[in-house]
This record gives sequence, structure tokens and C-alpha cells, in this order.
Amino acid sequence: MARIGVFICHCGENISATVDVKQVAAAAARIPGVAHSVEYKYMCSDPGQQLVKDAIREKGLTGVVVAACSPRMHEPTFRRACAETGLNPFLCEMANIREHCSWVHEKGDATTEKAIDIVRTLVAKVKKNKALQPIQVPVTKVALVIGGGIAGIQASLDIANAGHRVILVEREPSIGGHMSQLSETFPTLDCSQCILTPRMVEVAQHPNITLYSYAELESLDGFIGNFKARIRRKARSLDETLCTGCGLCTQKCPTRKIPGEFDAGLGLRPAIYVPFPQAVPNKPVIDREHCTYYRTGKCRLCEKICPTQAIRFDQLDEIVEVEVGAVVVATGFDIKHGDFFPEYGYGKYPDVIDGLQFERLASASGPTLGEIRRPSDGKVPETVVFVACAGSRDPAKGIEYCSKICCMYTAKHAMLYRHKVHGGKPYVFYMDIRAGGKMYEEFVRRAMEEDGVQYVRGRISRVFERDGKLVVKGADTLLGARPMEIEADLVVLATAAVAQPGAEELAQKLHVSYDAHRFFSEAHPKLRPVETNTAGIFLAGACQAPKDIPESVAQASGAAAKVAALFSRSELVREPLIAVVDRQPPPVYSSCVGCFLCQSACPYQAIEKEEIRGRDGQLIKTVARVNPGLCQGCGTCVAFCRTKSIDIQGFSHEQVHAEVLALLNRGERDA
Amino acid sequence: METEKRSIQREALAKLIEQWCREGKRVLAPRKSGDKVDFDRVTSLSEVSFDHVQTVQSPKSAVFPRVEELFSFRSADGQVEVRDRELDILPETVVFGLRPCDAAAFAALEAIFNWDAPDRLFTARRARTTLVAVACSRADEYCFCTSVGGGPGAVAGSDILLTDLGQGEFLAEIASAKGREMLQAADSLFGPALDADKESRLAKPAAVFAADAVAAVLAGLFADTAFWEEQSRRCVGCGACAYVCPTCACFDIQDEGGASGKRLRCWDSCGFGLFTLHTSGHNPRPLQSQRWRQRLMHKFSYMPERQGVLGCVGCGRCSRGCPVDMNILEHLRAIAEARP
Amino acid sequence: MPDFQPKIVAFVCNWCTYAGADLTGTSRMKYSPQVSIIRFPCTGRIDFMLLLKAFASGADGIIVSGCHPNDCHYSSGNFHARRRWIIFRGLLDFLGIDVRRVQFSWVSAAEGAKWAQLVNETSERIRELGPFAGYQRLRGLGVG
Amino acid sequence: MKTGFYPGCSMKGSAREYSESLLAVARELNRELPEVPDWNCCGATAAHNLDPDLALALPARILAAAEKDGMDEVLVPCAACYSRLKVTRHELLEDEQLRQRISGLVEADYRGSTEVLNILEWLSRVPELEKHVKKPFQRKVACYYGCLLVRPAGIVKFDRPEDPQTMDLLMRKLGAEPIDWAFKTECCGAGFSVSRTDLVAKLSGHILEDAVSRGAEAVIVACPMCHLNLDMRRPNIEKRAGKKISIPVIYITQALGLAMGLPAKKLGLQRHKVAVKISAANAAAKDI
Amino acid sequence: MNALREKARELLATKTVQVVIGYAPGSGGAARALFVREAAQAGELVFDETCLQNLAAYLMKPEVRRLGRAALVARPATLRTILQLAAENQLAESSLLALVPGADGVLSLSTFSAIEAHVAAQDNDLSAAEKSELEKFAAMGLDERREFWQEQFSRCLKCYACRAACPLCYCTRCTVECNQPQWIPVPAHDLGNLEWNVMRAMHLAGRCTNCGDCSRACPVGIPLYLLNQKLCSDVLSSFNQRSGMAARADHSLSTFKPDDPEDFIR
Repeated sequence: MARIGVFICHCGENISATVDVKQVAAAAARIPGVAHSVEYKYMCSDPGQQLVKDAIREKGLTGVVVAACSPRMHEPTFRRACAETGLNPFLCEMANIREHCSWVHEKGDATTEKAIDIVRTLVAKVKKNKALQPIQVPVTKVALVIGGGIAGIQASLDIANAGHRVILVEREPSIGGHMSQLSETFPTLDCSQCILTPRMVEVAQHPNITLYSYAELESLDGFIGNFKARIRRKARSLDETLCTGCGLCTQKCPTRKIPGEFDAGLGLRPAIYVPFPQAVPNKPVIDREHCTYYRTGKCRLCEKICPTQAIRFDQLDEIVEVEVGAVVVATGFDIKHGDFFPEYGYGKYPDVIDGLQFERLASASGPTLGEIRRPSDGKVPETVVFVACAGSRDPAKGIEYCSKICCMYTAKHAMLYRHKVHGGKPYVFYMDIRAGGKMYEEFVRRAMEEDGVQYVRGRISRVFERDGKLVVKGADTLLGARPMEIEADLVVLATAAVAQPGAEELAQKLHVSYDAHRFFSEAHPKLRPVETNTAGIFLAGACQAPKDIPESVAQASGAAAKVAALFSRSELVREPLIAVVDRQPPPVYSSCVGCFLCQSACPYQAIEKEEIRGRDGQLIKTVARVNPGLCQGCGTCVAFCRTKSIDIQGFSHEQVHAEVLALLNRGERDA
Repeated sequence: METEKRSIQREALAKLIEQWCREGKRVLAPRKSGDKVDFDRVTSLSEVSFDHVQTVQSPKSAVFPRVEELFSFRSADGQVEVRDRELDILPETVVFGLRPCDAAAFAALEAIFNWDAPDRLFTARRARTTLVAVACSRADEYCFCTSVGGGPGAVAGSDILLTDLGQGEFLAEIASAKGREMLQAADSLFGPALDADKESRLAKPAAVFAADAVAAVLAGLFADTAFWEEQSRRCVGCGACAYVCPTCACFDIQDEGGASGKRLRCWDSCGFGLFTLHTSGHNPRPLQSQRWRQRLMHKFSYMPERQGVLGCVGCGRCSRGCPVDMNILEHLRAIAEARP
Repeated sequence: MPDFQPKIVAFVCNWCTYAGADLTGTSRMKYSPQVSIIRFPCTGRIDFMLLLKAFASGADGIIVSGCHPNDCHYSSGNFHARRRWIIFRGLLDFLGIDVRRVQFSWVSAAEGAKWAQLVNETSERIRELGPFAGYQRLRGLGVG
Repeated sequence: MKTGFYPGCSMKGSAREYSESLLAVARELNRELPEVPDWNCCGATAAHNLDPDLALALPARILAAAEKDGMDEVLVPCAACYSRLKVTRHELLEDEQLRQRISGLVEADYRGSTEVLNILEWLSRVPELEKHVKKPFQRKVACYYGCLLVRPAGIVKFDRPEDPQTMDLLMRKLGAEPIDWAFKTECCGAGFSVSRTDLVAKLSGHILEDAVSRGAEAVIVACPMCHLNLDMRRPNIEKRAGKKISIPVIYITQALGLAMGLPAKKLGLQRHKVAVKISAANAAAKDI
Repeated sequence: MNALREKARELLATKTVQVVIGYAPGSGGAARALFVREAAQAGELVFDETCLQNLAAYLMKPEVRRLGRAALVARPATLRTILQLAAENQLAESSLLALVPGADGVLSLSTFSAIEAHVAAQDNDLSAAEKSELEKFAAMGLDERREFWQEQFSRCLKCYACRAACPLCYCTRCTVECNQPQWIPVPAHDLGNLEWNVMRAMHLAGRCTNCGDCSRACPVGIPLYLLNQKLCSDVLSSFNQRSGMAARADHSLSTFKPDDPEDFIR
């Protein structure tokens, strides 16, 4: 006979303000099989948990229902409390009467009735719960880091320095990411490359790090501790082991007028190229789309001059399979391109550029060697208009959210411009200045007060060309919404920071969720900001939301710490909420008839064929078997099984069936 | 009791049915629906089929419904309250137009349900049921009543047996006290006995085997596995034969509901693989051949031995209803001819 | 019938819709209390038999909701569920069972507002349709 | 598909040539444009500032009449009327209670089946319009949309609100070369036409000057109000600018009519304040 | 017919197979299954339009399997059933061969791929009459459809003849026999009958090969084929899949396409 304890939480007043908790407790007490029913102000507090533990011991409870908040919040808390008394933790269930009841309904009888319904449902479930034993799975102590920007670099180094192997995958020919493109960094104005390149070199030389540059994740299967990743190493057209990075090929390549990605389209590069001089690895790659040989079948100049005969025109993409125990996703962000603000002339006028392009103009390694010269004619601009919030915080035409980094880098840009062009007139059009951060507000003040940047609070309506000038029409909302017209030489748009173009596809490969803007979703916005909802996959940097460098680095170190913690044990304990196939003594053996429809339904290839043989070795029947290491517990197989031979622990046929009946049979509450 | 002979005209028969209905009786009679004829509730003679050979189902559901509530229960405050079925609300029923073989089948049902402890519900229903049979003017290749002690004009089992004499006239043989009661309640509708040749109106199904000979052979045939496998190879193991059979009485007990609910008696069949499955997983009759053997043994060997009646009246329904043409007559002939 | 309060069961997956309904709660959006949730790991787990059980037990309406296509925590459980519902819904309709009583939906963990709206609209529709008396009558013995 | 026609006041008065050219073109394209029966004033421009119910009731009555007449869509060539009808349709369909109340006021029930079309949408839906072009309109033109065709963007859901393209694409089909300019949706002064002609002269002047400076030979419009300000107020504009500005302003329907080879008179070109010079022999000659 | 008997004789005489499962004249002018184990008995075999039963059902019966390799006289639906059973891991290729009587002799198909090729060349669509019956149904009102089925199901005895006759109902434990929990009410009352028939239709969705034996088996004449044909046609129109076309099939209900069409999920 079941002896169930029901524990009803007031959650301060979060529940008790709309639900009559006393009535719920009284009703629960009348449910057959309920041996104990109490309510308490904060069930999750220490004294609250003690109530549960004492009752288990004193009343000999065989199951526990905590009617409180979402199981996503405190299920582990109460299961742990149960386990401390020796009650199997899987005999504890949460009845969610807060998120699904008290918070979403008005105070009244109907709300209390519903809370009672929920409690009755979970009591019916817990009566069918079975004691389950956790599953031990081995952990492969190798981390996969996807993305070699500053976040990926930091995470790789931290994990590697903790003594674990790291496989770092970077899509581009070199690691470095957006940070390597930047000129100076706010709020210190130190040179971006000067602080980044030592880290890049450290990655290249670290004995624990295997770097796959110019490579992408093909697929990821498995689960925490036991992932199998397939990595596509795109053909560089080069034998990296032979290449010494001498650069002869890149100097001699006859196809030289290709807009370079690293210079955000402002500079030119050859068809065989290293993205930038400090690239890691410092090995070129042939851009097959532009290379004369691939286009016409003639040339092969690089092959001829290469001193080590490293060029391989017939190289194919290579798929590398690796086993890893954890994944850090650090794929970064992109800026919004295209014509979402056609009235600003971005893409139409060469002198309307984005922030990243300005970084290249201001960078000593950039196409102008650090001199601010406008792209159209190379003239040093006398007036520059910087437009903050070009697309950000604009639900009508752009995106709703704040891109977070633009206020700071726009201030930096204006400052850099003033430092480099002394007589120049910088204007910044802004909505608000968001300079929360150590030394950030001071930095913006400095731009306004010391460097004479003219900040105009207002938006611009359009930019058009007139007599060789860019006419910027806007309004100064602080001075009586006075319309303004500025004749500028260069317009810099701080276009919105958005997710990487392939983010959605990558999320689907990784089985992690993403938000409406395709940024990857953290497991909890406050308490689990570096985890995803998929165990063993962590987030670092701007792939989760726009972030500046210090934040990206901090999150990367956080993710690395999570990985290191995971790798601190050689075995991992998994919840046993997995599918199992019926087994019985002979002569039945199993009710499974071996149709294996479940096998084609399983997303994890967790269903195997098992041959049941008699003592004489004669095959009696072939039935399904679930590999407990691979099964993730989705239960899709369960719904396909006609003989109900597969069941899923924790959401078993008996449990869910009992829930449906109990939920709908209010009449039996008092019975 | 002496059988009293009277006559009744078709028009009077119609009035008789209307009278029964007026008296609140449930009248079940063969009725045509699509290409099948089956027992159904009727309120007038025009709904009743006469020209069929046999209905799909037997009339046994009048006394042994396919689902019957035995009692209801309710648990509250740790107490369980059980409520028996009220017997007086069971309907007075007239089964009209059943065949003499069907009428004879009630004796087999009575023998089973009252074998040791009398079955309250069955007995109450049976007591409220009157059988007004119609003799067979046609038989088909599946009929074999004459091999099992019955006949197309046999009176045994009927309360009243009607024989169609042509021109809208029926011979009415009143064969029981219940029949007499029925006659008395509507005496004016019946005419005097007619001098007619009943036999000439009847079908003539041939007698194919002797039931006691079959019983004798079966007694020694139990262990002849090869025989039964050969006999049953075509059988797919459904319950159609048992469910249409007028004498099959196996049932299963099911509880429905949670803390309050009903206990139900539902038809079951020995042809199902799970019929004899034990909780342990052991099944004493795992093969269809064994289940087929059980069906024949039960009807032709065990029942005569234990209850003193045959478990078969030769209606042929099981053969007609079988999806794979397991024609019982052929099998019985094979048994009679078998020499174990 | 103005006082009719329908009984609606929601079968939802743990990762998207359950979390979405949690978000509805944390956002303090209001919805009709006639709907109660039963949690499943994934829509792929939801046996069509459970929908029949819900109706047989007296539900007037059913909501089935999980992750949007491509967003399944288990990568494809919702796709399997979708196929199942395409066929099952067609069968119900063929049998004359009003499919307006079953609302299928995708509600992500971020769509707290969508959950509230879905519940309210479904409750309203079921209220208009009235009690599912035709189905609930089947619970009687119906024979003999 | 039945398409109705809502002329509104200007098509019967100050912008008769717009109506004349539209109907001439429609005839040529074999399209019937029956007028919405018993139509009334759309309420522009004053009603929505004075009485919100009236502002919705007037267009609602028009829409209900069109719907009752079985019109699947109504072509509303005047941009101001278009805006009023489009906004009303949106508001009524968003709010069922409001729809019922307004329906009660006008004693006619608009259920939302009749769509509202502007002239550019209507022309864009003509399949293979370029096949009707007999005399390509080989001019540099400034396509001027004004404010009401594309705004409010969330309601009209037509084209890019700040840099619309529909008229440019249509003019290209007629053989013209639209200039790239920034004044497509700048304000012409609109309703200040009467009360503050000085403002109109300034705003409309900027538009014309920019069009001329970029080499446009004609300004193409799709709004009677824009036309009024750019054409009829030309003396005020020229006075303020201190120079002669002779660029003609013509309706898109007139441009289309010309390209289709229809006579200028049928298109009402003679009614303009700023002369539209036509070379009868060859529309492709320098003078239009 | 003679060719069939000749072929059966040959197969048995050469011990290519141990049993030929075919048809013989039965009661009431219908044909019935015949298990021919001796060459001499082959003369009893017939094949004509009365031979309707899908004999593949016997391939799943342990007593028949024990006889050894079987040659099965196959109608088109029988062949589809063989492939479907093979796709569900229920048949070994070596355990049978199919005999397809035709106008010019008997085709002997001894491999799954031969059966696949043969089936692929047939018209496996629902017939025009079947389609028009479904259309007639679709045109009926919801209430009309409900009343129709309620009346039909009210006659269901739960004798499971449909299940027993169906070659794809080979499960050794049917859902209706699962009692922890009790998924389907055992009693043959309205609810039990509805749930039983819905469950059976769903479990055959994407698997049924439309042989029609369930309807022919039903002693009370419930037109079960309508349910199965409805689902066959839905599976085809929604997923472009047919059951019984390949021995290694893509099961239509345990696979998916990311763009499966639906218009009802909000």
C-alpha cells in the first residue's frame, strides 16, 4: 500500500496569495494512499526540506509529492532531500502549482480546484513511480571547442591548462575572429592584435590543443561525456606538414584583386592567401572560387614556385572523427549587412561603411595602414557622422534588442578619428548612451569632453549624396527636435550585432535551442548562463548574445571551468530516465515481436537487435534492446510500440496513464 | 407437459407482437440488415425476417449478454461498498423467430450456468425469457441438427413453436407452461388446431454422424497431436465461432473504473491464445491445434460427460461465421471416421 | 450554456512547451484555469492512446504541444509526433470525431505569451463547442 | 475577381486628369472598374483629427458598400483616400467590438472580405504590362511616392517605407530610367497647400530642385495632393527659389497612357499648370 | 490452374519447399486455404476469383512455420504483405517463395527483390471504386460519419476475427491485452469497441497492404476496410509512401521528413 506524503509550499505568497493552500492540503489528505499532507511557507528552505525528511522517516513514506514551483526549478533539490533519508530520489515528484497555476490564474475557487487537480495527478503518478538507480557512464576527457575567436581561444587555453585535451575547430583559415580585425579596444585603447596574438600563438604551441582551422563541424552525436563529432577539414589545397609559411606563393599569385574578408572588403588579397600576417596557423589557403587554375585549368604558378612542393590542387575535404566529452560553442556574432536601412545608402555609397570597416581603416595593419581615408577616393574625411543604433533597438525595421557594444565602440571610433585627423569634425547620432562597465562611462565622457566629439541625441532619417558630399538628415531631439542636415565625407553605421548566418543549422546539429534572433539559448538566464539545455554543451562569447571582449573572455573561462569540473571525474552519473524493453522469464522471454519500427524512430541509434537463444544455441527470437549509454529518454520509441514492450522510466505507461485518469476524475478525489 | 396445438394467422401474429410490446416486453427477433440477418429488438412483425436459414449470432445474448454488469462498487473512507445488480429491472423478453436448434441450446446454457452454484443473473434473465421459435423450412450445407439429437421441427426447448403452413397460416405448438401463459394472455389471436402435415413443411437436413460415436472416438483422440495439427492448420485463432455459438458460455471478468466502478462479465473464447495464459508466463495450450481440440472436446466429450448435454445443437453458425472456413461438420465427420 | 467550464488536458513536452508555460508563469500572464498540463519528455512520447484515454475520462478538449520543427531537444521526436498527428487527426475526423477538440501546437520555451494565448483560445473554442457529451456517453455500457 | 473603383472627391475635381487617364488606361487594358455604389467622402484629411468614430465610419461605409456589391478589392487611386480606407480596414479587423460598433453606426456590416488597393499595387498586378507599351517612355524620371502610400508601414504593408521601389519598377517597364534620389517619400507640404503656402513652396521646392539636379525630366506621382503641390503651387515654388523650374509633374497613369500610345488629350495632360510638352509625332523625342 | 498444380508438384517433389499453401474449393462456393505437403495432393489446388484470402497470414503461424519452407500462392496484396512482413523483420528470405498464377502460367518469385520488382510493376493504388467510396465518406457531415461508425461499432463483438485474419497483426501481445495499464477496455461496449477499432487502424497505418481480409473476416460485417483504406490514402497523399513495396521499407510512421505537410498545428 502506498504511503504518499504531499508537501504544499506557499512560496512566500507566490502560491498562497491565489491558491487556498490549506484547502489543497486537506483535499490531498483525502486522496487514497496519501499518508501525510502539510503546507509550509517555504518548502525549499532548510526547515522546509527538513519537514519532508522528517515525514519520510516518521511516517515511512513510500513516495513524495512536493506541490510548489516548476520541477525545472527545484526537482533536484527535493530529490536530493529524499535521497538523504534513504528514499529513492525517483520516488519524488513535483506538482507545479506556481508557474502553471498560482501565477497564471486569479485568486478563486477555480484556481484552488486546479491546484488540487495537479496534486491529485502527481500523487497518482508517484504511486506508479519505481525506484531507479542512476546510470554510470564513462567520460571522454577531451573537449571540442567550436570557434577560434577570443572566446574559443580563451576556453581552449583554460581547458588545456587544466590538463585536458582540446580540439579547436575554426571555420576560417586562421583563428583570431573578430577581435583580430579590431584596431584598438575600449576603454583602454590598447592595440587589439597586441593583446590577442600572443594568445593565438599559445594555442598553436600548446601540447594539449589540436587546432583544426579551415574546418567545420559536420555532425555531433552522442551525449555528455560521450560525444562523437565529425569535423570537415576543408581542402586548403596545401599539404600543411610541408608548408613552412614562407609566403612566396602569396606574393607571386597573379590573381590579386579579391576583396579581402579580413579587411571587411576594403582591402585586396590574392587567390592564395593568409588572411593576415599574424595568422595562426600561418599557412595559406587557395580560394578556389577565384583561383585562375580552378577557374580555367591553367596557371599553377604557386605550385611551381613553392620551395617545399606543398601545393595540392587535387586535395579533397577530409572528415575527421573525434570522440569528445564536452563541447564549448564559441561561434561568435556577425553584424547586420544588406539593405535593411535603404535610406542610409549602406551598400549604395562607398563612403557609408559599417563599424567593422572603420576598425580596418583605423588599424595599423589595415588597407590604409591606419590612416583614416575614405574608401571612395582615399580622401581624409573632414566630417564624419557616426550613427549608433543602426538597426538595433528598432522593432519596426531592425531588431528589438540592444547590440550592447556599439555605444562603446562608436565612442572609440570617434576618438580614434580625432586622434588621427586633428581638425576633423566627428558627430555621433545616438538614442541613449549605454556605458555600463568598468571605466566605460568615463571613456564616453572623454570622447565628448576631451576629444570634442559632438554627440547629437536623435536619429537620422536618411543619407544621400549631393555634390560629392553625403548629406545626413537628422534631428536633434534635445534642441527642440530641430531638423539637422550635416554634409559629411564619411558615414559610419554601428549596424546591429546579429547571430552568425549558420547559427540555426549549427544549433540543430548540436541539438541546442536558440532564441528568436538565432542566438544560442543558455539553460537559465541567470543561474546557468554558460550551459545549454543539452548536457555537456556549453556556450562562450557572442554566440549567446552580443558581448564585448571582457565579457566574452569571462564567459569562456566560465565554460572552461564547467568542462574542467565535468572532466574531474572519470565517470558521470546520469539520470536513469531511459527506455527499457520488456524482459520476462521463459517461455515468453519478451513481449517484443521484433518488428523494429522503434529502431527507425530512435534519434540516437540506441536500439539494438538482441538474439535470444536457448541453451542449445537455437535462436528463439530476435528482440529489441535499448543501449542505456545512448538512450536519451525521449520516448519516441515508446509511442510506436504496438505491444507496449518498450517503456520509459520516469514517464512510464502506468505513470502517464494514471496521470490522465487522475487529472480528469475529480469525483474520485474524495473517494 | 402435453404439447397443445393451435394455429395463428400472420395478421394475428402481428398483433401478438404489438401486444407484447405494449406489455413492455423486449421482443428480439431476426432482422435483415444489409446482407446479414441477426437478432435485434423489433416492435412489429414487418421487421422480422422469416426466409433466412439462420442468423449470424445466436439468441444467447438474451440471457448471457456480451457484456454484463455483475455488480458495482464504490470505496470511500477506507470502506468498500458493493451493490448487486437489481434483478427486477431485467427486462421481460420474448425471443421470437429463433430456430428449434437455438431453442434447444438454452438447455446447454442452463446446464453450464447452473452446474454447481446457480448463476443469479443468468437464472433471472432466463426466467424472464420466453422462446417463440419458428420451424425450419430450409436448411443449408452447414446445418446438422439431426446429427445432434435435434430437428428442424423439434419442439424441445421452445415455449411455442410456429411452423409456416403457407398462405399466411402458422401451426402453433404450445410446449411449456410459459407458452401456455402466453397463449392465455392472447387466446383470441390463436385459432384452432389445423389438420396439416407439418413434416412436409420442414427442411430435411441429413444426419451425418452419431454424436455418441464422436464422443467415444474423442475420448481416445486427445493425444493424437498430428491429427489435431492437421485438422486445425487453417484455423487462425479468432473468437468468431465461440461468439456466434448458441452454447458457448466462457466469459472473462473485468473491473472498470477506479475507486468506484463496475465488475463486468464479458464473452471470451477458448480459441484465443491468451485464454489459458498463466501469470507465470506458462500457457498449457500454446498452440492453435490444442485450442481447436479443446473446443471440440468440450462440446462433444466433456459436456456430455459432466453436464449430460451435448455442447452443440448443429446450428452451423460457427462454420458460416468462420473467416477461414473451418467447417465443423467436416471435422466431426473426420473424427467419427478416425480410428485412434 | 453559460456556466460550462470545459475540462482540457494539455500534453506537453518537457523542453519547449513545459518551459514555455513556466515562462508564462514567471511573466505573470493570465490564462484560463480549465487547462491542466501533463508533462512528457517529448511530443514523440505522446501515444495517441493517451488522447483517447483523456476523452474517455471526460476531457472536453485536448492540447498537444511541443518544440517547433527543427528545435526538438531530441532532434526529431516532434517530427515523428507530427506524422502521427497527421494520420490520427484524419482518422478521428473520418470517424466523425470533432477534431476541433484537439489543438496541436508548437510552443517554444521562449513563447510564454503564445502559451497563454493558445490556452485561452482553445478554452474559448471548447466552451463554444460545449461538453463532449457524444464521447462521454460512450462510457456507459451501451449494450444489452 | 471583381475590382471596384473608389474615386473620392479629388478624382472628380482637382485631379480629373488622374481619373481620366486611369479609366483610359483601364479600358485599354480591358479591365472594368465599376464605381463603388453610393460612395461617400473618405474623411480625409480632417476627420481623424476631429472625430475618431467618424474617421472610421466614413471609410467603413464605403467598404461595406463595396463588399455588399461583391467587390473582392477596391482600387483607391488617391493616396489619401487609400490611407483612410486601408487604416480603417486594419482597425476594424483588429478589434471585433469596434467593428461591430462602427457597423452599427453606419448601418452596414463590413466583414473584411474586400481588400484595398493603391494604384501601384493595381498596376503591378497587370501581367506583362510591358507588352502593352507601344511608345517606350524613354526619359529620366523622378518617382515620387509621397507619404501616404507607404505609411504607416505596419498597416499598409506596402513596399519599403523609406526607399520604395514599386513605382521605379513600373516606370522601368514603361521604358523610363528612374533616378536614384533621396526624396521619394519626403513631405510635399500636403494639407498646408491652402493654409501655409510658404511651407509648401519650401518643401515641394526641395523635392523639385533635387529631381532637376539629378537630371530628371519629369516627376511621376500617384497622389492628387502631391500633384497639386508640385504642379499648381509651382508659381509659389519658383518665387521662393527665385528661378524658373519647368519640370512637369505627371501621374503614373498618364505616363502609362503615353507609353501605350494614347492621345494626350484623353489623358488630360492639358489640364496641368506646368505645361507638359508633347511631341505628337514621337513620344520618344526630347519634349514629352 | 494446371500450371499451378504442376509447379506445386514439382516444388514438393524436388523438396524445394516442404509445403505449398494454396487454395482449394471450400464450403458455400468459396475457396479456402489448403496446405499441400505431398506432391500427390497438388491436384486439389485451385485458383480463381473466389480465392480471396491473404494466405500470408499463415506465414506467421508457428504450426505452419514448423512445416518448413513454404510456397505461397499469392494475390497482389499477398505479395505486398510478404514485403511488409520482411520489412518488419518477420520473414527470412529463405523461408518462402511466392507463386503468382497468371494468364500464362505461374510465376515463381523466390527472392524479395523479385517480389519487389513484380509488385512495383503492378497498380498498387486504391481502385477507382475504393477511392470514390472514400470520397463519398469525406463528403458526409461529421455527425453523419459519427452515427455511421457508432452503429457499425455497436455490433462489434470483440471476437478479434479481424486481428486473427490480418497477417500484419502478428503481435504476440496485442495492445488490447496489455493490462498494466489497461489501455483498451476488454468489454465489447461502445467505448471498448471504438478504442479497439481506432487503435487497430492506427497500428496498421502505414503498414496495411489493403488485402481486405479484416472486413471479410468480420462475422457481423463491419466495413473495416474503409478505415484502412482511408489511412493508406492519407499516408500516400501526406508522405508519398506505400506499405508493402519493399522488403527493407522506410516505415512511414516511424520516419519523417522535415517538411511533412500539415495545416493544423499552430
